[in-house]
Amino acid sequence: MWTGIPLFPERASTMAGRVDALYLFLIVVAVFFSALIAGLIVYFAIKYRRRAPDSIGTGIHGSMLLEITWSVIPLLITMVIFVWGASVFFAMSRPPDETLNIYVVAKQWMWKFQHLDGQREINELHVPIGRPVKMIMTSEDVIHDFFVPAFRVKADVLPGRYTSVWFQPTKPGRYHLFCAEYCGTRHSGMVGQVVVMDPSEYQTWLSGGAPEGSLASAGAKLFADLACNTCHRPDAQGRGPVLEGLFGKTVTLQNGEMLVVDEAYVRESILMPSAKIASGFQPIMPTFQGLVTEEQLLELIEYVKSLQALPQVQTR
Amino acid sequence: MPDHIVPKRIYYTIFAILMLCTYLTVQIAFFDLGVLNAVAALTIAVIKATLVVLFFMHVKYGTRLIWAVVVGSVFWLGILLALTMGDYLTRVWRTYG
Amino acid sequence: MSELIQHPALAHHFDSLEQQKEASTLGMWVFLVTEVLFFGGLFATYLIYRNWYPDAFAAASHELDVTLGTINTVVLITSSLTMALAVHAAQLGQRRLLLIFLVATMTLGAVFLGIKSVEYYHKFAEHLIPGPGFQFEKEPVHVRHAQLFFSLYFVMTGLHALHMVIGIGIMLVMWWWSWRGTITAEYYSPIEISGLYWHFVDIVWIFLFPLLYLIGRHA
Amino acid sequence: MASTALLPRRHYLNDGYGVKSWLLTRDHKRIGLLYLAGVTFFFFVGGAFAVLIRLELTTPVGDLVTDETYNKLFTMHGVMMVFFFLIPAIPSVLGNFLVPIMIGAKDLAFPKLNLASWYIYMIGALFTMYAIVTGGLDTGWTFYTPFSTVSSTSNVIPAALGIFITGFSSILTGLNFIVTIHRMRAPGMTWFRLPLFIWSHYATSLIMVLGTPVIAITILLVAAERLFHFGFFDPAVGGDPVLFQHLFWFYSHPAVYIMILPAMGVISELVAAFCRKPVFGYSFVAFASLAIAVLGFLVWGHHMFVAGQSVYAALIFSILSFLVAIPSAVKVFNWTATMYKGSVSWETPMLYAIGFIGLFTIGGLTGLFLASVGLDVHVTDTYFIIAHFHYIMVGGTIMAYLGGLHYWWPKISGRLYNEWLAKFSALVIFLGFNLTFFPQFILGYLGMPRRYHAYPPEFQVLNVLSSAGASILGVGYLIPMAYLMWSLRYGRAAGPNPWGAVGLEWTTTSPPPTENFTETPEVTWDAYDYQSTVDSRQSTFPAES
Repeated sequence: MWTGIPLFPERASTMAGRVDALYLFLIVVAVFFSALIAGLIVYFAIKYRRRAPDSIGTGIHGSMLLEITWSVIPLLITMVIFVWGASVFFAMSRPPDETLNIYVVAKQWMWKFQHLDGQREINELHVPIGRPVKMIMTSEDVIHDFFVPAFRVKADVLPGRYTSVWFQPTKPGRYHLFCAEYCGTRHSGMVGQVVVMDPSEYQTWLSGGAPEGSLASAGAKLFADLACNTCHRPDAQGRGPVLEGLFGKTVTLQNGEMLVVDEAYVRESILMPSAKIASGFQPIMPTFQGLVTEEQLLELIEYVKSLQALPQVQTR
Repeated sequence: MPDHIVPKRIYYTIFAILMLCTYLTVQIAFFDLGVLNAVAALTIAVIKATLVVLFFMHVKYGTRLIWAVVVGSVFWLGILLALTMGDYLTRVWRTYG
Repeated sequence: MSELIQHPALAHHFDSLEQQKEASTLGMWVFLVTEVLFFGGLFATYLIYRNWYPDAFAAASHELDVTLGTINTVVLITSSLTMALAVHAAQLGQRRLLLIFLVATMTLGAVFLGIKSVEYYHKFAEHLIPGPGFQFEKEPVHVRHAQLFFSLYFVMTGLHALHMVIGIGIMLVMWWWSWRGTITAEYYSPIEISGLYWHFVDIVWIFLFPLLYLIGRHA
Repeated sequence: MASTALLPRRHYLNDGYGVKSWLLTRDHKRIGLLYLAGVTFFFFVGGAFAVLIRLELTTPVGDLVTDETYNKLFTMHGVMMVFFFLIPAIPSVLGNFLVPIMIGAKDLAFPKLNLASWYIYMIGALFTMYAIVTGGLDTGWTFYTPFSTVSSTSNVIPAALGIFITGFSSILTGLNFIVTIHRMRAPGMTWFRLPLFIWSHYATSLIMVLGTPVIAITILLVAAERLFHFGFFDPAVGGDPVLFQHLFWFYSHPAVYIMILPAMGVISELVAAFCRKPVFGYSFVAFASLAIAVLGFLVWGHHMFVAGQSVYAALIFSILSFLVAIPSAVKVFNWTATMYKGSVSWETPMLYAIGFIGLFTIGGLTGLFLASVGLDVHVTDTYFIIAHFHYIMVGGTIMAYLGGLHYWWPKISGRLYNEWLAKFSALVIFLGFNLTFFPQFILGYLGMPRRYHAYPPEFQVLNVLSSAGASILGVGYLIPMAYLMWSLRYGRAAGPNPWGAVGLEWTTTSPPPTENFTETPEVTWDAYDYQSTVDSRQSTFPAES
C-alpha cells in the first residue's frame, strides 16, 4: 500500500526541480537533527535511567563551548538554507523578458483566463511547453490564490491590483490548479486543470476558436465604444496623452515624479484618472470606475500595449 | 521609587513650552515647506510628548525599569512601523483600488 | 508586616506600601505600553495610506476645523497641567487643592469632549461620515481615498474620546476617594497612576492633532 | 511511595466552600482552576470540531457535511483552539497557579485584576460561543479581509468582539505576571535563581502585552469596516487587504510564541525534575526565552510570502525567521544535554517531556522549510503548514501542558493519579498524534490545499491515515480526563513532594495553603540545586521518609 503513495507531485516546470532539490536538502537536515536528538534522548533515557529511588544526577551546569557550537552550526546551516531559498525565490519572482502573457480574473468561485489571441477559458488553462508563461492576475471580489503544485508556483490574487506569477512548463499533461487562499463557501470547488501541450498542438488549439478576435482588438473596439479615442489621438492633437508607444516608457507626472507605464498605471489611469496626471495635461478625464469590468480593463490594457509597434509612433 | 516631589515651577515651565510648541506647529503648517512640513510637525509632536513623559509623568525621576518600559514601548512601535513600511516602500506592483 | 501597624490601604499579599506602590506604578506603565501598541496599529495604517494618497489626505484634512482642533489641543494640555498639579497636591497632602485640581481636570476633559462632539456634528451634517452616504463635493476626484482619511479620523479620534470618557470616570472615582479621605500624603499612588493614564491620553492627542488637522494646510 | 502521607488539614481547596467562594476568589490558585475548567471545556469543543473535520476528510467528496458547514467547522476549530485554549492554557492555568508559588509570593501582584481577567475571558468566550451556536463563523480563524468584511455572511461581528474581549484577558494576565515577577520575588530570589518556568512566562508576558493590543485594534477595524462600511482594508476605497495581514500577523505570529514559550518553561522544569539535575546551560535557556520573545516580533511577514508583499520584504522576513530558529534549537540541545548523566525517571510527566522534545524538534525543523522563501511558495497554504503548526501546537504545547498538568497535579489536588493509565495514555497520544499529522506533511508537499472540503481522490489514502490517527488521539485525550477526575476523590494523598523535586512549590504542602507558605521563604540556593539539597537535608526523598 505504501508504495502506492507518491511523495512528490509531478515535476512539470523548470522550477519544480529547483524547489525539489531544496526540499530534499532540507529533509536531509531535518532527518539528521531529528535522528540525532531522538537518538540521544532515548540513549540517555536508557543509559542514565534511575537505578535507586534517591539517586540524583551529576551536577553539570553547562559548557560555553557546547553552547557556542550548537548556536553557530545551526546558524550556518540556516544561512545556507536562506541563501538557497532566496535564490529560488528570486528566480520565481523575476520572469524572463519574453513571456507569453495570459490574463487571469478570479472570482468566487471560478478562474477566468484570457489569452492574447482572444480565447477565453474558465477553470481550464492551455499552455505550451518550452515557453515561459506569465499570468497577470486580479480578483473581482476577495483574495484568491493561483496554485499549480506541478509547477511549484503559487501567488495570491488580489482585488484592485495585479499580481503575477510565471512558469515554464516542461511536460505535457493535465495538472491540478487550486485556489489556495480560502475564499468562501465553494473554495474547494475553485479548482481547475492546466493543460500543457506541445507547441504544435497548442497552435492548433489556439486557432481552434477565437470568435471575438484578439484581446487587443476587443480592447480597440471598447476604446472606440467608450469614446476614448476622442481625446487620446495618435496625432497628439487630442486633449489626452498619445498612447502609441507609451507602454513601458517612463513618463513625468505633474508633481515631477517619474514612473514607468505598466499594467497597474494604465489600470489606475482608467479608474482614477486624476490620481497621477502626466505633466502637461489637465485632469479632465472622467472616471471609468464601475463602467468597465475587470476583464474589459484587461482588454484595454492589452490594446494600449499593442499600440507600441504601430507606425504612427514614428510619425509623431 | 523614592517620592520625588517636582516643584510646581517646573510644571508651569513645561506647560509654557507645550503651549509655545502648539502655537509653532500650527503656524508652521501654513507655510509650504514640502516634506519638511511633515518633519516639522512630527518633530514638534515628539518634543511635546517627550516633555510630558519626562516631567508630567515623572519618568525623569523614575527608576531604570520605568525607563526601560518607556523605551521598550517606543521600540516595539518602531518595529511595527518600520517592518510594515519596509514592505510598502519596496513594492514594485503598487496597489490601487 | 504583621507586627507593624498595617496601613488600611495595604493589601494582604504585599509586604509594604512601598512595594505596593511600585507594583501599581509599574502595572500602569505596562498597561500604557499596551495602549501605545493599540494606537500604534492605527498610526501604522494612517502612515501607509497617507504615504499612498497624500493629495487625498491633504484635501480631506482641509475639511477639519483647525481652530477647534487647536483650542482642543490647548484645553487638553491645560488639563494635563491641572492633573500634574493634582498629583503635586496629593503628594503634599493638600486635600482641598487636590479636589479643586481634579475638578478642573475633569471639566477640561468635558470641554474637550464637548468641542469634539460639535466637530462630529459638523462632519455628520456635511456627509463626511464614511460609508454609502459619504460625499466629497469639493474634490470629487478624491472621494474614495477621502473616505479612508475619514474612517481613520473617526476611529482614531473616537477611540481617543473613549479614553477621555474613561479618564473622566477614573477622575470621578479619584475625586470620591480624595473627598472621603482615602488619599493621603503617604498613600496617593491611585492619583499618581490615574495621572499617568491621563497624560498618556494627552500624548495621543499631541500626535493626532498634527497628523489629522495640519496636513496640507499650506496648499 | 508516600503511602503514609495525609492531606494537610488546611489548604486552599477547603478554605471556603460554595459557588461564591470560587466565583469571587482572589486566590491565584483557585483562579488557575477556574481557568482550568474553562480551558478544558473549550479544548473539547474545539476537539469536537476537529473530529468532524477529520470525519469529513475520510472521503474525497464532500459527503458528511455541506461545504458551508465544513468552512465553519475549521474556522471554529481554529478560533476555539487558538484563542480559548492554546493561548490561555499554560499561562493562565499552570502559570497562574505556579508563578507566585515558584517565586515565593503570596499571590500575584493584582489579584482582583487576575479574577477580572478570567471573567473577561469567559465573556469573550460567551460572545464567540454565541456566534457559533447562532449560525457559526466561516472566515477562517485568520479573518482575512476583504472576505471577512464584505463577503462572508456569517456571524463575524460577535466572534470578532469575542476575540477582542478575550485579548484583554491575555493582556491583563501578562501585565500581572510582569509586575509580579519584578516586584514580588521572595527575599534572596534573584533573577538567576528563578526557575526557567518563570523566565519563559516572563517572556510570554512581554509578548502578550506588546502584541495583543495590535490584534485588538485590527479586529476592531474589521468590525468597523463590516458594520459601518468604514474603509480600512477595502480595495473599493483604495484600502489594502495586505495591510490587514501585516497587522494581523504582527500579533498572531508572536502569539505562536505565547503558546510555545510557556510550554518550553514546563519542559525545563520536567527535564530537571526527572533527571534530578540542573538544566544544562541555565542562562542560555533563560535568555533564549527572551530572544524568542524579541525576535518573534520581527518575522511575521513569513506568513505572507505569496500574499503580494514586496520581494525585498519577503527576503528580510525570511532571514529573520531563520534567526528565531536558533534560540529554539539552543533550548532543544540544552534539554537533551540535561539528560546526560542524569537520574532519568520514566514517570508520566517525563514521557510527555520526551515526547515534546521529539515532536517540537520535528515541528521546528519543518519550520525551516517554511522560512525558506523559495520552498514556502510551494508548501504554504497546503497541508504542510497544517502539519507543521500542529507539531508545534499539539506535539509541543499540548504535550507540555499535559506533562505539566501531570507533574503538578499532586500539588494542585494533593492526590496522585494512576501512573499506569497515565503512561498508557501518554503513549496513545504520542502514537495517535504522529499518525494524524505526519501524513499531512506528505499531503502538503503533494499540493493538497488547506481548508478544502473536497479534494482530488489521489489524496485519499493519506487522509484516511490521518483520520485514523485522529481517532486514536481523541481517545488518548479522553483517558486523562477520566483518571484525573477519578484521582480527585480516590487518589492517594501525594505529600508535599512526591517526585523528590526541588523548587519552592515542593516545599509547601500539597495542596498549598491559601497564602502559599506559612512563612515567607528565604532563598539561598540556585534553581534545580539537587546537589546541595541532598547534602544539606540528608535527602528528603519520599522513599526514605
